[in-house]
Amino acid sequence: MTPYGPVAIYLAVALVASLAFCILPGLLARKKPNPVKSEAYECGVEPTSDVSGRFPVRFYLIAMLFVVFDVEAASFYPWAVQMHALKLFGLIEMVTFVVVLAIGYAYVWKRGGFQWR
Amino acid sequence: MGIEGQYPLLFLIWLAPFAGAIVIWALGPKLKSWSGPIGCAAIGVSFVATLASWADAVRSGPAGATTVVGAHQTMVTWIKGFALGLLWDPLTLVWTLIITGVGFLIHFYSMGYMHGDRGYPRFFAYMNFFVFAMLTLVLADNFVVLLVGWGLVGLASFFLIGFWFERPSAVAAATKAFVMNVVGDVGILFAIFILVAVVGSVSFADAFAGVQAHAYNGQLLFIACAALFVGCAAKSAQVPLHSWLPDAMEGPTPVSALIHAATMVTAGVYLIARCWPMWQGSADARELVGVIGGLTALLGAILGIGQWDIKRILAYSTMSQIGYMIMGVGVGAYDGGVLHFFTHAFFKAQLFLTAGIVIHALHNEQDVRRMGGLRAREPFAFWSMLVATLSICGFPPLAGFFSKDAVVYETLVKGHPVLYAIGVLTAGITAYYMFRMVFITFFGTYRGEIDPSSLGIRHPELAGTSAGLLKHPHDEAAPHEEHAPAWLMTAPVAVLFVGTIFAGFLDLGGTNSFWYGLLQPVFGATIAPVEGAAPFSELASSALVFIVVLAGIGLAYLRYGSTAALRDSVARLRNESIRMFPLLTNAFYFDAAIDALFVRPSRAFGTFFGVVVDPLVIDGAVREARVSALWLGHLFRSFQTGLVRAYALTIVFGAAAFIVYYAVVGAH
Amino acid sequence: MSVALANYIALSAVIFMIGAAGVVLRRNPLVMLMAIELMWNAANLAFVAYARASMNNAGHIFAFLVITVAAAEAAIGLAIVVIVFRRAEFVDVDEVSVLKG
Amino acid sequence: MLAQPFPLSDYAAILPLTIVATTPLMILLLDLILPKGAPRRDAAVAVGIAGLLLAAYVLVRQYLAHQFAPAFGFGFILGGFSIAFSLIVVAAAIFSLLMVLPQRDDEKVGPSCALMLWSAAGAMLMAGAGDLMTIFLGLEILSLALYCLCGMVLRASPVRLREARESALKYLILSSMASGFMLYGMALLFGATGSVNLAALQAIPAGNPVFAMGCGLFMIGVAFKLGLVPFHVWMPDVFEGAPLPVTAFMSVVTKAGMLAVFARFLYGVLGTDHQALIVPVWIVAGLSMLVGNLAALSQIDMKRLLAYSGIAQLGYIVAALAGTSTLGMRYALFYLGAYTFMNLGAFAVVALISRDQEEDSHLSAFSGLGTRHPLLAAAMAFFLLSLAGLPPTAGFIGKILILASTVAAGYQWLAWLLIAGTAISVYVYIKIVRAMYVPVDLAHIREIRPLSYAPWIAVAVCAVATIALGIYPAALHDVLPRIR
Repeated sequence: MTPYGPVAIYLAVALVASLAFCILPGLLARKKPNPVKSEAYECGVEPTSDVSGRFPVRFYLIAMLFVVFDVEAASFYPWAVQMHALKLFGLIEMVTFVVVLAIGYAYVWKRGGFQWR
Repeated sequence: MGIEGQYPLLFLIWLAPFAGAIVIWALGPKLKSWSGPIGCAAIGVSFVATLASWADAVRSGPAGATTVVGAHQTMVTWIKGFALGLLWDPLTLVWTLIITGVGFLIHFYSMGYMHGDRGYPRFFAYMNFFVFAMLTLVLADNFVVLLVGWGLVGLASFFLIGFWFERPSAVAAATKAFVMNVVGDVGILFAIFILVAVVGSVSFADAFAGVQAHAYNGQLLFIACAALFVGCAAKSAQVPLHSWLPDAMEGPTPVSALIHAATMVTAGVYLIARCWPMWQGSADARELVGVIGGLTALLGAILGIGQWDIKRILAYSTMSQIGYMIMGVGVGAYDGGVLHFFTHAFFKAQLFLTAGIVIHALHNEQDVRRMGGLRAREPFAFWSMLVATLSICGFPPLAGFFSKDAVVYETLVKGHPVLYAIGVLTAGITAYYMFRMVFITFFGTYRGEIDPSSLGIRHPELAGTSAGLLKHPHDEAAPHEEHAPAWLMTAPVAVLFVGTIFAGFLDLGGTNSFWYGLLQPVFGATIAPVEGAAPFSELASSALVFIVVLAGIGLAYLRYGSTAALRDSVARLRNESIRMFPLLTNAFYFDAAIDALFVRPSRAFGTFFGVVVDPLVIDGAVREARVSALWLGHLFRSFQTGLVRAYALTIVFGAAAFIVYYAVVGAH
Repeated sequence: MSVALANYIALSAVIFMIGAAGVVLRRNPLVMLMAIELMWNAANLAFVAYARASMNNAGHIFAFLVITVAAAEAAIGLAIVVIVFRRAEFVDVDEVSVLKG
Repeated sequence: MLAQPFPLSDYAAILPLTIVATTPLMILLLDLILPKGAPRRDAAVAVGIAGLLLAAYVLVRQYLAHQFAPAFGFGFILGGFSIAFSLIVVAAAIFSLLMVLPQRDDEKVGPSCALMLWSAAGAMLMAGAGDLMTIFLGLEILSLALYCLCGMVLRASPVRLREARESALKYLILSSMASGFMLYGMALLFGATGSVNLAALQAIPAGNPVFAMGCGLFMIGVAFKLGLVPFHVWMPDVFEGAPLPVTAFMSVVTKAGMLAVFARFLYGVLGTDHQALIVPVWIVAGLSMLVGNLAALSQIDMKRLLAYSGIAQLGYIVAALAGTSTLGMRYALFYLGAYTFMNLGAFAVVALISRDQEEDSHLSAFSGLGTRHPLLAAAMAFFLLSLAGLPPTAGFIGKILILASTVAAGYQWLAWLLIAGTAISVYVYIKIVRAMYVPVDLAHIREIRPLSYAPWIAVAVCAVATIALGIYPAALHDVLPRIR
């Protein structure tokens, strides 16, 4: 079996699965359409705008901050693995790292980076 | 070059004028009329020190492979391999003698001439600074300090030409002179770059040693010489960079004397004489310099014919005489060229100072048409002017005779018959226009009271220089203020008589003359006389020149000096000024030509040269920068589209080129 | 039984090219940023592949470093895109060309 | 007990770097504590400058103590080399901070200063970087901070805002793309040698294709950051759009940092036996000398003009390294120092004649400056003459040295390109000088505004240094040889 066997299998499975989830509902579901059903689900209110509207800028800001802090948090991982080997040294290093992050966090917070409006 | 050692006197020579300038500049308002004597004293000290250290300059060291003459003191190692110092050899000595000696006389004279002027202290500060700048130039042992001095001289001339800054014309003239000088400075800058690129040093010695070692491959030596000569042409008012010189007459007369006789315009001659080994190395360079010099001599003389302003006449005569010097050093007659500088300094200073006396006596009348008959009124001025004029015409046995004939004859010896012909012809024209001036000014009757228009002076305020009828500031201030004692102005002129008459005798006696003995150690065999190189002897040549000069004088006499001419001089002058050959009055349209050749194109694309003469640039109207923007610039602007993706594409292309190259290199 | 190193490198090279092309061809700054991320991660892939080939952890660490830096870079990029196109109807870098010449 | 893999001396080695990197934290905290307005603004700048001065002091101490050693397993190499570059970076940062002060924009000053210092820290890291990882880290710290700085304009006209943000976007996209190239190059270098350590890269024999390609991509990154043609396209736009202090900062710090990396790579890795792998850089350097000056010809915005002239200037500096001679390294450093002073001086002058809210760097702001502010004009004239390479200024002697070294190294053609470039540049700069000095009718001249003091310090220091180095360069030049 070639080295690419696993890859090929993986691809095949992924393809099949995803296609299946797209197609099966259409096949299995029983169809009894009526005008009320085919309305957009808006709690009885007529749809005002299309769903794919533009997000407020705030959303992006929060998203960015999330990305930053989230990914930086990933830096804990290697330390966590080697924690016992690194002993106190590693701990100090990590604490410094956290402090730096914390200052940035505090700044963002104080400047109102997290308020929605 | 020069025997290494400690020479404190050199610093005295060099810095005394600087100290004077600083003192006067700092304490000027307090010093008042004392600033004049202090200025003179500064130059005087410098002059005495020069005489005192004469021996150092001529002492020749151990006769090794190269003849070492004079003194050399290293001041400071600029950086490794670049040492700056002072050089003190016969060549420098000659220049320093003139700069400080004649400079002193001019300073002394100024005490009388500038008496009562508002800017009296300022004037002497500038003058001292000017002398200091020129000394920096001639004392340098390397191109860098030389260039600094070169630039300072331009700056000082800017101050002095624009000294009466309330005259727009003065400011314009000053700016023009400065701009043209900047061209020269940049020329020298590039020469330095080339020298560094070739011999890796900026000192004269190494640059010249490089010539012996044939370090300059191909046309490099010529290019270096040409770049240097751009500087010379700008400073020494050689064609086509001469047009600032006549305008420079806007400055006070002593300034003109200083610029023309002692400093500035002779710097070009000095540089070529100093760099003679380079010129010896490149025949093309010699050809170039000789021809330009000859052209300038001829052109200056011709233009001299058409002038009415006494100072402009003298200005063009300077241009022409400097042409002689440049021609001399160009063809390789270094001693002749330098000698002509030496003698010229005396009679030109005398001419200007005498003209100053006349102008002063007539309350700043500069138009010769409104003079006349001054022989009786100003006898001293008359005799002084006459002798100096004879000297400049090369009338034996006056100083000018020896030097001019030396130059002219050498051109023949070095095998340039055309230049020889030009030299002889120019001598004749010189005699003509100089005596024209003398006759119009000193003979006949005084025409000062006559209505200008009847003399053909269309625009009195534009006659000669636009300064023509402008009042001297201190006359405006106090019309009937008594002048300074006359001897202040006459004494220096009287001293100059000596040089004007006898300076030439130094060259008497061929190879065992004092002059040859002085300069031989510098120029070595290049100035040794060659027998039989010329079709006829020097005596014959002198005779020929003499005849031509007499012819010129005679012609001038017939037109202006004869009794017939003097009788209806007014009508004649009127005719002449109306019928004046337009080419002459417009100085051969040279400014117009420069405008057409360089300024206009420079708007289309900025060749550096054009740019420097570019009015848009000169008047500093950067708000019109768009207009003067150059097509090359536009070309590159067009690449900068402002589209990120275009930039990214450019980078990707560059990257692709890199990748291909490295793939190829990596492959083998 | 393992994939040859050369193949990994070839793959990463292809991804890198795609990324570069994306930067040049796409007009949407967000997509351009993604394309750049693609280039960086192509490098990551190469790093990891080489690290695995030469059993040298430096590559892994480098890749890790790159990921964190890329995150910060993405955040800043997003911020800048947001402030530039705050009032724009649709985001198109070709609209952003005040500075030129 | 404290089991630490690195000895304390390693931490001592990066002490200046640590100082510069932690000062911003203090600035941010102060920014939170202090009341709005002048105190907050001044405090930020003051603390920043204090930190930088401290770092400079430590650097000098290190230099005099000769404690030159690799730290963190060749991750960071402390030496005269890194110290010289770090000092240049610190100096540039100080001058830039001085230019920040006159901006009334107190909300942004704190963060700006912090980011500027972090950026400087990145450059200092690059100056001492001993392996690819630290190089990349330093480069990104430098760049990320700058992306933000470029866009940081508040309370300005919509046009200014638009320009600033546009410059940020362009810088971000193009620069990270270039980083991508460099990163991939690093990956290949790592692959070729199995190590990220420059010292280890040295061992590679010439003609290893992977290594060669790695060098190529690495050099693309270098050329981009140095702004060498054709990788210079980002510079004019970014420089024009960014706030003036940031532009000034970028014009020196990014260059210094990347130049250090390039030089270390050149001397440490390629040495003299890989000449073929470096030729393209000499070529792009030569191109930069010409294109930079030619494009500067028709510029009427001072920042943009200085951007183009900077392209050319960097060309000169890189040319000094041609032939990888120790002399060349020394001269490149000398010229970089001179460039720091003359360029930042020019920027400081622009900052001084700018209006409060937004700087107007249009050339017309200079016409008649000689009559309005004689001293300022004189200083500016000296900076421009120095950039043009006229005596008696540092630029002149710097050019002469570079000429000497390139020719000595046998790169005649670079010398000629340099001379040609200078010929063009003289026009560019002299034009401005004349604009300042030629008398103009006072009607056109804008009213004389009182000048804020801070940039004056920068102008004064730079002017003195520019002239001093021109008249007596030995002062600096004699220190440089000790650099290893």
